[in-house]
Amino acid sequence: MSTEATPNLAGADGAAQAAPELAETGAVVETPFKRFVSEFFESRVAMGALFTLVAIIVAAILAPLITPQDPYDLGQVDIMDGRLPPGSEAFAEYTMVLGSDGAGRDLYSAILYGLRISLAVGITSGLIAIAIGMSVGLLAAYVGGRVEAIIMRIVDLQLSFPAALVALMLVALLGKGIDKIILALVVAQWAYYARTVRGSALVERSKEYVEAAASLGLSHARIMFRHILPNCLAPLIVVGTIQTAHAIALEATLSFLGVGLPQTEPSLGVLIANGFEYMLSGKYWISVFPGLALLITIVSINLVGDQLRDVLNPRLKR
Amino acid sequence: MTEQASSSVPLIEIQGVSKRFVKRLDFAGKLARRLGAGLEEETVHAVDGVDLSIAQGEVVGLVGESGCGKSTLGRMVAGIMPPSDGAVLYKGRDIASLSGDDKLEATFAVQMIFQDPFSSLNPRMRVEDIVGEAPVVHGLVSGNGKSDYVDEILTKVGLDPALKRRYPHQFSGGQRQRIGIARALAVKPKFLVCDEAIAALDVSIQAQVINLFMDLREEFDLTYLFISHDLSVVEHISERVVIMYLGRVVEAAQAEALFAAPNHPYARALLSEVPRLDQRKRDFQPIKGEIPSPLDPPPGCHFHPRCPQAFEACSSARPMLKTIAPDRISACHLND
Amino acid sequence: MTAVDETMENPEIQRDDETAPTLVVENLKTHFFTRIGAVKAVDDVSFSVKTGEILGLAGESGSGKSITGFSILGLIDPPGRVVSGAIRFKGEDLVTATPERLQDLRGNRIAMIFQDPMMTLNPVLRIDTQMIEAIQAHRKMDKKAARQRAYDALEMTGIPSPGERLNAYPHQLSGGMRQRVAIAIAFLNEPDLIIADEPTTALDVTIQAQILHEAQALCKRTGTAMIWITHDLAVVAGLADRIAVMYAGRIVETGVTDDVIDKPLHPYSVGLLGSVPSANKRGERLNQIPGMTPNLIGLPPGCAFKARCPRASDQCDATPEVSELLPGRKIRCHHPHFEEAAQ
Amino acid sequence: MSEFMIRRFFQSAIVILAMSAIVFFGVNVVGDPVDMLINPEADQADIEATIRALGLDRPIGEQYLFFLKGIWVGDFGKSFIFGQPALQLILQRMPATMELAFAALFLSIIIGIPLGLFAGLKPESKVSKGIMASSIMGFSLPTFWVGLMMIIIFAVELGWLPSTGRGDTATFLGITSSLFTLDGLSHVCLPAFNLALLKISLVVRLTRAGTREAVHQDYIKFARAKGLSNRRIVGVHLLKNILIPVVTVIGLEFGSLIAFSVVTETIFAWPGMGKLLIESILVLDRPVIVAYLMIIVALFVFINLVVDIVYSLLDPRVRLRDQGA
Amino acid sequence: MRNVTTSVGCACAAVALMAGLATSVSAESLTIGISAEATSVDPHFHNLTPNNQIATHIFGGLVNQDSKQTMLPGLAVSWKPIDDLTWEFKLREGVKFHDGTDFNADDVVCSFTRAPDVPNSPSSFGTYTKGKTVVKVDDMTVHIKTETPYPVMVNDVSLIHIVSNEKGCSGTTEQFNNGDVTVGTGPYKFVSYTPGEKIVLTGNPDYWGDKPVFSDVTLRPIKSSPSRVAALLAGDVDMIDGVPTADLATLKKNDDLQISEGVSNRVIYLHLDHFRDDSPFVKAKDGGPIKNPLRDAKVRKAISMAISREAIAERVMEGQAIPAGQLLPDGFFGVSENLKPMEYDAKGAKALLTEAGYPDGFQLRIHGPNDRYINDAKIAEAIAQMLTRVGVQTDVETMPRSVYFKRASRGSPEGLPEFSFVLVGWGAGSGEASSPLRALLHTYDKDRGFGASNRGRYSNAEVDKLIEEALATVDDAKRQDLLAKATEIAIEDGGIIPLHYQVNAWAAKKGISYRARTDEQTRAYDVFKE
Repeated sequence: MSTEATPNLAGADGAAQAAPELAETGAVVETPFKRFVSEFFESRVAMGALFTLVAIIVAAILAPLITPQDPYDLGQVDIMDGRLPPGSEAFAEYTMVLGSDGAGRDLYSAILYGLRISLAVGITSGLIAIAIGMSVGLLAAYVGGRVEAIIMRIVDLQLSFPAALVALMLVALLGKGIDKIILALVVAQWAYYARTVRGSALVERSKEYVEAAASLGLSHARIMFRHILPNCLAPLIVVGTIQTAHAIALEATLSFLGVGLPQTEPSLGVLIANGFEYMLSGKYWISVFPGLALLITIVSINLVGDQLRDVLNPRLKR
Repeated sequence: MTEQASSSVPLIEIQGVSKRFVKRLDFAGKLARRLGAGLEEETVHAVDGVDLSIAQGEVVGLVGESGCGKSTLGRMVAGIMPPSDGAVLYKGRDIASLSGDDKLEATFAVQMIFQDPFSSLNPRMRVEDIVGEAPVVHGLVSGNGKSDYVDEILTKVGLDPALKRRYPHQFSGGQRQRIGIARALAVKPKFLVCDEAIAALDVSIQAQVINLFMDLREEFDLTYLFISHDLSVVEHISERVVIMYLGRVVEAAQAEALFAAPNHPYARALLSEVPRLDQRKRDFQPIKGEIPSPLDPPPGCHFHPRCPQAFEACSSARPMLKTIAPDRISACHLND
Repeated sequence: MTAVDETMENPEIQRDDETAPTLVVENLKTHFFTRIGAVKAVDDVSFSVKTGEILGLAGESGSGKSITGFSILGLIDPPGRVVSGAIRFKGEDLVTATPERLQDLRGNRIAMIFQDPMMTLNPVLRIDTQMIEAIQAHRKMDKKAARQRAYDALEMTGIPSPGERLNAYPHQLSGGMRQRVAIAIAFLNEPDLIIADEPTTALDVTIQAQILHEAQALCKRTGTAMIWITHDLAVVAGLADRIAVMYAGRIVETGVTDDVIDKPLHPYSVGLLGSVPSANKRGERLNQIPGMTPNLIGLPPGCAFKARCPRASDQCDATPEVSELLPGRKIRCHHPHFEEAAQ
Repeated sequence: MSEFMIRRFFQSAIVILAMSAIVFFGVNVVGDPVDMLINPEADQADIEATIRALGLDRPIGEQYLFFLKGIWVGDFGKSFIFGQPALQLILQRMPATMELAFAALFLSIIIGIPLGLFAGLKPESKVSKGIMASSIMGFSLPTFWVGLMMIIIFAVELGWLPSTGRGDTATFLGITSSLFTLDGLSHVCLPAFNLALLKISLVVRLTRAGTREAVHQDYIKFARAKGLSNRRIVGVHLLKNILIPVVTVIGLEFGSLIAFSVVTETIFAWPGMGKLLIESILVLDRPVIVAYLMIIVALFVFINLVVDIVYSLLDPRVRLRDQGA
Repeated sequence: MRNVTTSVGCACAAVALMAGLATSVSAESLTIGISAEATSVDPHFHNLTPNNQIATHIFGGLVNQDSKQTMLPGLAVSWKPIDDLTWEFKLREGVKFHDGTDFNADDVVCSFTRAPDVPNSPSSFGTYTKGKTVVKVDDMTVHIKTETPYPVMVNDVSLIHIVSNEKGCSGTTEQFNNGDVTVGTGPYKFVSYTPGEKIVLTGNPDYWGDKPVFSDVTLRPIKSSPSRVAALLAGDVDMIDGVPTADLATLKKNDDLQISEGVSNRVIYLHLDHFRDDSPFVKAKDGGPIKNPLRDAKVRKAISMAISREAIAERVMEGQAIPAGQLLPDGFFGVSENLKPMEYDAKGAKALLTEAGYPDGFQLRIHGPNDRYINDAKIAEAIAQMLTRVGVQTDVETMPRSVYFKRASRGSPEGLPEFSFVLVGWGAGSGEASSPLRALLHTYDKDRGFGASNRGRYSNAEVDKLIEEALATVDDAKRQDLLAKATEIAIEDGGIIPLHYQVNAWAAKKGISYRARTDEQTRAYDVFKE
């Protein structure tokens, strides 16, 4: 049971030694964050993606200020404006740069408002799912034994059940509404996080710093949340970005299946699902623009996530 | 506890301590066995009935190869792992029976220095938090006093306090090990368990850390249990040496006596096979065989399959530790 | 001067002079080009190994000893590469050799043994697969014959019941056993040179002794030259014919084992040897080298050991050249412990 | 192994039982199937007769016990709208879904692994970056949208492939499948690709990640030091190691293929069980929903088992034991 | 690596080309992509439009409904009431079942016996056979007796398909599905039924009426509308039904296609909460409680006036709707000639609201399904827009019908209709106004089977009286007047607010045309070659 000396002294990879040695000379004082930032921006693609994402989020937040129409106010939406091609003039005398959808919503406004909802749904469900999955996964890894076995069986059961189906059932059960969609997405996702966190927490738990903390008489809660948790965040962030993107796409699919968000306050997914029926009609803009918006959003989230994965994965560190 | 009592009672006493890691069969496993799957509960006797007492101020070296249970023993002493059997006594009181302040005192008194300077420091914490967290949490120092306190400790272990805002990865292996020592010192321990504490370090840094240990011992009147596979280090630093093989103590004696004339055949083999600078172009004559799995140790004397002097009794009866000379015990049938 | 004469008369060196060296490394430079600058992992390294000779390449972590080994085999991955210098293996320059030629030599004429036996064998392939493929990669031999050869090689390393081991997966073997397999693989094609990169570091003392024993015996028997890379001077002291000490990418001292260990010339060698506990008096402070290994990026010119060296002077700001102070003893230092050695 | 099997068996039984309760009570909260079934012109008496006939007048607990009793003898109840045993309805449509899922799995492996391998071996090359970028697209767009796009492009505009439906079937080795006829293959191309899209991306990413990690492993370096050819290093040493996680994930994702087939089957009018499920949900055909979900759970349990066995075959380090804790 | 992908692509393409060559289209074959799939081939299992439309191919009733739901002689050549309680049907001579056996009165009697009593049928045909006794008079004559005068006898009889006494009457649903007993007298013979995939039929050359045009007919369910359209465009099917409104304009412009449109018997309308003073989804302007304004006839009229039916028909339905002023479109039995669609008049609506005491309007929520009627959710949204414009601030909640109908009918805690303002549709299967009047506008009366779908609980004694009288009047002219009168009163009173009649569209390849049917069925028999 004793861990014998396995000094990993002469690294085969010479550069692996470079970073710490650089630091120890005091020549460069990099906090992990600074180093993370500089490594992150090594990829121009990732940088572009991050800026796009920030721009999208800012545009979504500022939507009421930069759009000609509040697409959720039925008093401002007129079906007589329906299905106008891009560049048409609306009744209310503004230009619909991206055209309008079947109900007469200005697509540009609807896309920005829709982004708000999609991002809110994706991020909120992600955060809640992370919070739940994180605690559960951490608990499983830390306590072990029977608790872990039970938790992991539940996780397995949940994972073996396709997320789309879980969401579908729940929404069918609970009805529509943002809160319900979020709940459905949380239920569909938490297990991924639980599994991820448990995996890395198991590794962390076996590390000596946890034993050290225990021998210093620190409480279990403190060890779990202050010591182990911060070290499990990297994979969580990576899974989180990808799952968030996935949640947004999933929400679109649910809308397509008729169990998504309300018709009158369309998310991007609802816009796409609604525009779907126009795809063969030549009125491409109703589906294509929201689709592009979704694509750009998800691609940039994923590119950011990918870069995060590469930067945060110590095994790929050069 | 009076001064008098503490001088007569050993600081740490280990009484018949065993540690078993059992993989139990669950319901399904039992059923499978009933159906003839030939499953057994697997028990690893990591530590098997070890007695050891360490007096205040002593440096004890614990030597052995992989699987001999020396790290497990160290962890039990440090209170990280509870023993399956037996008791670990701190100043004559069973640690397991303590509670409240007494327990905290015992917890602080025995600290551990770990092998891996990478994994033993939390990579997401700054040095000042690594060192200062426990004292602040337990009220040894106030939150305001933390900074000064950390400075003081870092200085003692030979680190520049100016570096305390850094993270572990910004330090070299030797510096990291110093941080680990500072963390332990921060709770004012009486006893340090050093588990291969220098094994991962370069030779030149090893020397620095060994020197540090010796300096600290003088300054704080520390007691050490020095666990290592490296005999030359143990020989250098320890007053008394305990040799373990597959969970059992095979020989224990004052360092000089032991290194001069090891009694147990395993101790002899071990000592002779350590590469030494003064042995050139030697013809290595190793003992044969592999170290058996602790899952399934050989009966009788665990060493008998590899022992050049083994005879019948060795494969059946477990040799008891006997005092073969003053302050010297050995577990070998040859001594009968 | 007497010391010089003695060295001259050393029968081993005499013998070496008669045979052409198996490997000659000249002014090898291997650098890694990283985000934060170029790392001169191997910087102007020269040495040679002769047939049947064991060269101990000693140094601490980051000294470039492993990179030197990988450079010889052409196994340096980006962002690293051999920048300049020559690696002459039996007269053939490996730096300029084609990848095909290198692949042909690797595992055939030059073999390597890695540090961590737990990691070097492919966990999902059986031992026989991994041995047979090593044979078949270099010579036409049917599977049965190759297997027999693998069996023989295992037997040679002293593995009990080699037939069973052939059918095993790596995880079924102990660390020592795996290292024996790795050694057997290295010897499979009867190479002229074996580079052993800390092959016993991860092993227990008694197992290490066994491996050292086998390696020594095999080299003696086959006449294979060997470069034994290690951080543990005590290991090479008992094994190597000659020792080269590396520090910060450079070889600071080379010489016959006894000479280097008994009469080190370079202050670093002196310090290193002094740090070993057995060289000190029990219970007393060790003769430590102050400071730390320098960072290889942005290393100032001059002697890399300058900052830690008790003998350093302004002269050390200039990079010391390699000089052959005594026959067979090359050294890179402005202030060698020459006087002490000479006594 | 036997211990493992027994444990699995017990776990599966518990999982399936738990699932049956969740699903049964779950679907009973949604709407009222009678509203979906009855002709609007029917009067109250007709409605009540229907309710009685379907057993919906009894307390839900009683219905559940009755349902459990039925399961014991393999009876999942009769579909409300088809009047046939729910199990039979699903099994009837299972082959179509299975062949679609298998075709998609096949596509994701033969496309995903080579692309992922390439991207992992040459991470800096332009092609690799292209592969990775496309793989993101693969799971960025909703399946239904891509599906219709594919129909528009390949069936409507180019006219290469049929737009919807399942083609002719043939029987080979006792299996009746449309994969054995040309017409059948032409029909399966588009939906299988649509379904596989997400998985291709996943396999590409997994393979790439595995490759990038594996190439830095000592055993790969050792293989190179042995003088092995690149082909052998990549084809045997690398591939066999990265296949382990890939196979595991692919196996586990097989279930999600079946679940996602809900959407694909709807778009491509594929007569599989996914389409049946979505239609059953829309008209609240409870027995079919429950039976479907239970079959899915059983299928998952089975897939997990197969994955674990395959895993142990691929990775000799894993013995099928002690999966419990 | 690229090679692999390319070769996969090639393989697919090759398969495609070969398959393309293999399917040579027979001139006599017809493949129809249908939106709704039959759940069985058993003509007495599950009274559901998709099932009935399959049954009409294979079987057929004593009376047939033509495309305008006019009653035409089917297996009966003539019928007449011989007294208030008895109808006489004369059967067609020389008709043979597909298996060669002769058709006679025994088949009729046994079919009427089987129809209400098929095991596991979720919605039985008992609705149409209830209270009727079928008596064989001779081989070619049957009498149907009732306990009370029953004017809509012929309509009911037309919905019961006649199966063979020898086979069908003792057959199980399963035997119908696998073809064992699937023999009828209809224009098409059964070939095969693959659930979820297709139903294959072959022409019956011995059909007593006009010979079927196509020898091979395949009905393929394609539920997703864009996919159905794509299948037509790709040439995989020859014709589709349920052409989505979104694509209609484009398809009309396509020279390779031919569109058939026809108004249906389905009216889309709004129910309003007539029975609660405190209606759950009506709130005051400020969100506080309010006495239910929907009980005020002026408010109801104002709402009707505020809705531009033209805009809905044109913009939402893209022309596939006709503004409605009553329960059935012109030409159906029982419609009133006096009722016209309410003119859109936003100002008038506002004035009326002010008059009713709601100058600032109030808050309202409209509930509707999102997967039941053509563009249902969008219609609800358009109405909400329009009402919001006149001050009735309306929001929308749509849901799948599986959830919707239960809540709309009895979703409140007391088991009453849950919503205040609902969007629904009604298709008169019998083709006359008595059907919607009885179900939607008669006072809810569970025991007598009235007002079964009266989700607003509209109650008007006068209307009730007229409906009940009409249902007991066998004389057609008299009944027509009674029904029209009842409709007029109820609509004027705002019992429900009719919006529009759906117009259904079929699209077919050039050379094929479809005679659009008001009952929304798709029948190969109504497909013609040009």
